[in-house]
Amino acid sequence: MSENENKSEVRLPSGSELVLSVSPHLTGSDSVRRIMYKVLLSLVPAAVAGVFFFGFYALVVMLATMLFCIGAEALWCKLAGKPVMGTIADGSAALTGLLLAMNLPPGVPLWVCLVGAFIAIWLGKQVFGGLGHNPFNPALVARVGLLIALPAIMTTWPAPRSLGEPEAAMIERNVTGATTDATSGATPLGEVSTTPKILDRTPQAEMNFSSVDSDRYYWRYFLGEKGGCIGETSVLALLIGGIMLICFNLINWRVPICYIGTVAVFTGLVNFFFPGVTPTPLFHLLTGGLMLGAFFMATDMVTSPITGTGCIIFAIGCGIITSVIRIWGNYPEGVSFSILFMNALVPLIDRWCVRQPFGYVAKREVAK
Amino acid sequence: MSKSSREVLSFQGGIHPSGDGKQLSSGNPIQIAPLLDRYRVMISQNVGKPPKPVVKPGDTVKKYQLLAEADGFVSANLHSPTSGKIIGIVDVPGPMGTLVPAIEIEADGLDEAAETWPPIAWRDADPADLLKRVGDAGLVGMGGAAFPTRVKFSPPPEKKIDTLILNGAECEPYLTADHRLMLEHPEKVLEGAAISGRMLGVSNIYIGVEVNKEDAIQALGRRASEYGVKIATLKVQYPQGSEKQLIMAITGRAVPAGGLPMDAGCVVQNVGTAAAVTDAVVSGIPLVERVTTVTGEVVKNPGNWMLKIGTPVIKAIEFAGGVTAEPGKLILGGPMMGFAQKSFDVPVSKNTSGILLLPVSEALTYGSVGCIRCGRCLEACPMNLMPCLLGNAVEGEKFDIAAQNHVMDCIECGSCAYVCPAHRPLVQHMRRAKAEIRKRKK
Amino acid sequence: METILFAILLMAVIGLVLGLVIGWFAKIFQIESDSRVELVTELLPGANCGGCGKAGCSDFAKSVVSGENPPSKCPVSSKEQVTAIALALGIDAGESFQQRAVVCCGGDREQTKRLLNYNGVVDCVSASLVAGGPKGCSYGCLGMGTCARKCPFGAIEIINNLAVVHRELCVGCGTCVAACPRGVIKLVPADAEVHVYCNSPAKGPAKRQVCNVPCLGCRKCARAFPNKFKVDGFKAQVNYEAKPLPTADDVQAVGCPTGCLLTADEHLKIEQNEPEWSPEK
Amino acid sequence: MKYLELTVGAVLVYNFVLSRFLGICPFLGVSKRLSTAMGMSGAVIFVMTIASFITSLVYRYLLRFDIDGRTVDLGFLQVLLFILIIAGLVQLIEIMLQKLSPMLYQALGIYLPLITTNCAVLGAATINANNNYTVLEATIFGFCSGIGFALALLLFSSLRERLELAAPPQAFQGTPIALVTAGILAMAFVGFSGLC
Repeated sequence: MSENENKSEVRLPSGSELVLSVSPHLTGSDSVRRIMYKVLLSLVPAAVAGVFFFGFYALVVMLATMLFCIGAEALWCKLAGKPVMGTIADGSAALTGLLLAMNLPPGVPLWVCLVGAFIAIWLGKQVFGGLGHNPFNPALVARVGLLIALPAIMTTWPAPRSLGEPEAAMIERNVTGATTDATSGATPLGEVSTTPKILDRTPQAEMNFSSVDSDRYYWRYFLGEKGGCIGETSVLALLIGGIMLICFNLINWRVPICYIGTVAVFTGLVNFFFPGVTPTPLFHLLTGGLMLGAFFMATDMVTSPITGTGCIIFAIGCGIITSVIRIWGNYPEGVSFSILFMNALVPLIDRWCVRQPFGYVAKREVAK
Repeated sequence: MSKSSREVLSFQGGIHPSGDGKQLSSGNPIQIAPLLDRYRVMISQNVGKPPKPVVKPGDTVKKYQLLAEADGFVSANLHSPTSGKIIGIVDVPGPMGTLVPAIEIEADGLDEAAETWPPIAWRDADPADLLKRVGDAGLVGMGGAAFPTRVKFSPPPEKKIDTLILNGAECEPYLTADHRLMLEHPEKVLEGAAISGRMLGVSNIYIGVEVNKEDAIQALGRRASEYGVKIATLKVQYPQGSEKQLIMAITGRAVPAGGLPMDAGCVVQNVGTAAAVTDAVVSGIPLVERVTTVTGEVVKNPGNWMLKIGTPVIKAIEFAGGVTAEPGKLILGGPMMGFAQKSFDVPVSKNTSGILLLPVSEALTYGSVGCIRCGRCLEACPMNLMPCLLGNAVEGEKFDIAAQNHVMDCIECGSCAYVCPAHRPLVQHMRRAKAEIRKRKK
Repeated sequence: METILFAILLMAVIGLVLGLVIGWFAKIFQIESDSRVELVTELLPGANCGGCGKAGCSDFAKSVVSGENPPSKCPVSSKEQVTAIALALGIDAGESFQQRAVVCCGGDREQTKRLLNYNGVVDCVSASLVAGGPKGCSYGCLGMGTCARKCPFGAIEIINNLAVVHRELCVGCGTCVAACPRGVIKLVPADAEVHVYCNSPAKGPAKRQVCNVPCLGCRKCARAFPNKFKVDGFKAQVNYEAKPLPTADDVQAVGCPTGCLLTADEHLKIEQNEPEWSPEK
Repeated sequence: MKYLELTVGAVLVYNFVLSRFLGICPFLGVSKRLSTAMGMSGAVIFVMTIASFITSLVYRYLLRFDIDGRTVDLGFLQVLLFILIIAGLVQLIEIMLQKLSPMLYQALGIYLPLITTNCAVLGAATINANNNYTVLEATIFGFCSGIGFALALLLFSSLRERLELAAPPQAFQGTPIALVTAGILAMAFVGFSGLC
């Protein structure tokens, strides 16, 4: 140890001051925090669209929910004796808050946001041990919890800003043609959800969806002029966000494609073989929370399978259940439920998709 | 199976470390290290049984003289790196962090060589003679594992070996020792390859080099056909130099899980070892020095040195001009698989491919965040394992789950920990799982 | 009246049919079970610690019933419990030999040089795999609590980065001995009071460099009580086969220069109350 | 179509565990390991199917019959008889399991005999009776209810196995976290409401 004297100007430290750690001694530049902030960034276009179509109050809801989530996380960490700042700085609470806000109706009272934030952070995440351990997407747990507990508030939809043409008022018409209060309407999916069950379908029950499902409206749905949750309004903005996610290499592009594709194929088949039961696939793709769910919810790293194959099974399962609930269920929208249900299936999917380690195929061949 | 020379080969998985630090030393020719007045030659420099010392305190030895004799089949001879007096057997900090016995030699400054062995005309020689010479010279794998070369070249007769692969991938960031060796002494490497081929009775010889060493590929390419060696250009991808991945990339064969390269009909040898084979057979000198990269952002003059075994690391750093800023971590080997040290007195051994100093700012790499199941480690794992799951199992001390998920197949390349955004010490988890499972098997 | 008759009849018939079917099934699927195994299992502590060398308490019960092991092989059961098992089976209890674990290291945070910058998993096994662990002494207790986590009886506490056994809780099952990567923990006779709190076979000066309380191998203890202590290389050891075993008075009489020769109670007291204890003070 | 409705209803919409909240005891008790959960699921499917079949036979043909033009109504015996039959069936399973799979028998422990008084099985029998299902319908319903129970149990036990590696705060370890999980799972099943 006495040989540590050195001729150069900078002295070498003594050996015991060196850092000891296991290999590798290099690390990639990405971190959990960066991932969270990148996802937040990708949500910005959709958030902007939400504010554009639903006004300033949507921004208030989003900011408040994020703040409440951060507060809930801080409170939990304080109570549990975990480092508060370190946990909040990873951005996961803010991300959960924004995702939750995007899944809330634009006119939701702020106390609902508060309740939702606590459900998401406490029941959805922290009781399981915090980030990484939660089997269910916290934002969806909160959204579904609120939807079941407060159905009236959670299905009150303020009308979006009209893109200028008088026909845009169609959103405010329900199927019977009666116009409703200008400030509350229904989502396009809500309009078609009073369809019959396929199981005992009668000819009378066949519906005409033309009031909401028509070529004229597709563009508007695409741009975002439709009733619904804050974040799901503009398909265009969500697509931009989704492409950002793919470019950031944060999600597997196959997941949204499989999810959306499955919904398209499933609803297409039903539409083809049982005409009048459900609107066209394009309608299904452009309405509701499908895009938000496919790009931002089903791709959540923590609550989706770890293997690529598993993710595809997961996405297809989500697609089927979403379509089934949309077409035949009581709820007009099935994205949240389907992702939550598939979250529960993740451990089983992970089991099925165990990878064959390198060299095992060869071993079997040798054994032959 | 043979590919055209410019086809760039690779394997599944792996990573592409950014800023690999090779530019620090890749342009600096190999320098001969000045003579020191004292060397501490660790007795155990090979996998297997340590050799038995054959010198006593007070003996005078010459360079290349035998210091310790191989004890058993899996063992290797040890020779004196210089001439001088034996002081005795002392405890030195070993590369694994424990104190290990070493033979301390006081150099007399003459560096007087003992008589060397006669050269062998290897093209017509009996492979057994060549093998014996390789054993006498104390050759071990110089890439890192330090497996006695004689043992590696004596595969059991039921394993048919048809391919010899020379590992010149040097996929570890920062290290350039093999690169310089191939560039400056291509004929030595190629001749060593041919001799090794002769020993194994194999004519199908490849030398795999990553494409970032274009000059080395050129240098080797000029003479390769003389020695009947084919050059395989490999993609720059870590861990390209791992035996199993190298065999996969070059021959397309998968070494069966739990198996050795010879189960796929291959023998893999480091280029440094090949050069040492040439030295032993053609020049008749044993292995007492090696090319080592001394590098790092904080090292004043990073470069490649021909270091005698037994040189303390601190002296090697002095050869490189010392440091320009305080280092935070000392690593023997490369940054991906090398070992962090807690002392600067560790001596250089036959398998020290690099001495790397990392600045304080890069020394702390691991965090305490949990797995977020992003699945990047699955993509990175060259062995197709599920590192995140294994890590979680070990954190929960569920070693049976780890065993079921093939933790024993992990090659500890560190790709998973490199890509992990939560910066989990996954390799440490793997090692612990292996240790616990081995303990349980007993 | 009729209804009641029918009801009784129905119940009777169904009961009869079910009874017959069950009886028939019981015959087909009959298995021989030894009720004594269950009895012994119930009498055992049920900690499944594996101290007996079997996979668990029920496995051990099987081996007791089959005569493979005497009941006293269970390290956890008290003498009374062992006698109860022996009585229940009508066999000999076997020689009882109670053991306790002792962590043979006094190198707590203050006494032994620690390497400051360990960056990795807080677990002894994991840490010992990184350059031999972040402690100056490569034989001493790492103090990361792997043994404390594994102890089924909660008998090990980490105080000042050092594992300390609470003797009143320890039953001598040996789980910690298997868990420790350094082999610092040893099983000693339960009535042994005095231990050498050093595990390093290294040379005296080398130990001195990294630790304030090493055994220097000075032989003072062995000279004072040649039958109670022995020195093996550079490390003294208590001769646990000595009768009588060394006592607190003997420790006083020896006057160990570094203070690594202590009674267990004293050692615990030092760690609990005087973190900066050193023999000079 | 009717049978499809029956199936979807029993498996998803009116899932015994997550929608009707019946059979919670084994649901929590044997869901720690996926393998035991599978064994339990098999046992419950078997008992439910056979019990539904037999009880509906008994209900339709033995509890109410005409004799000499008069109707004898033994409806008051319903619960008693059902429990008797289920108890007998469970006993059979127990005897078989003890012989065929002692490991599973050990793992199921007390929960196996408890199927006897398991509200799910009795519930299936009673629902059959209340809805006046035919013997075929009842059997299908019993089987599908068993499948629904198995689905819930499998999902839950795989989740619990994953949670075993999670690090919840001490106060939530074990059953509390399992109950939270079960609650969220039940919320997910609400989505299926209205399918039939």
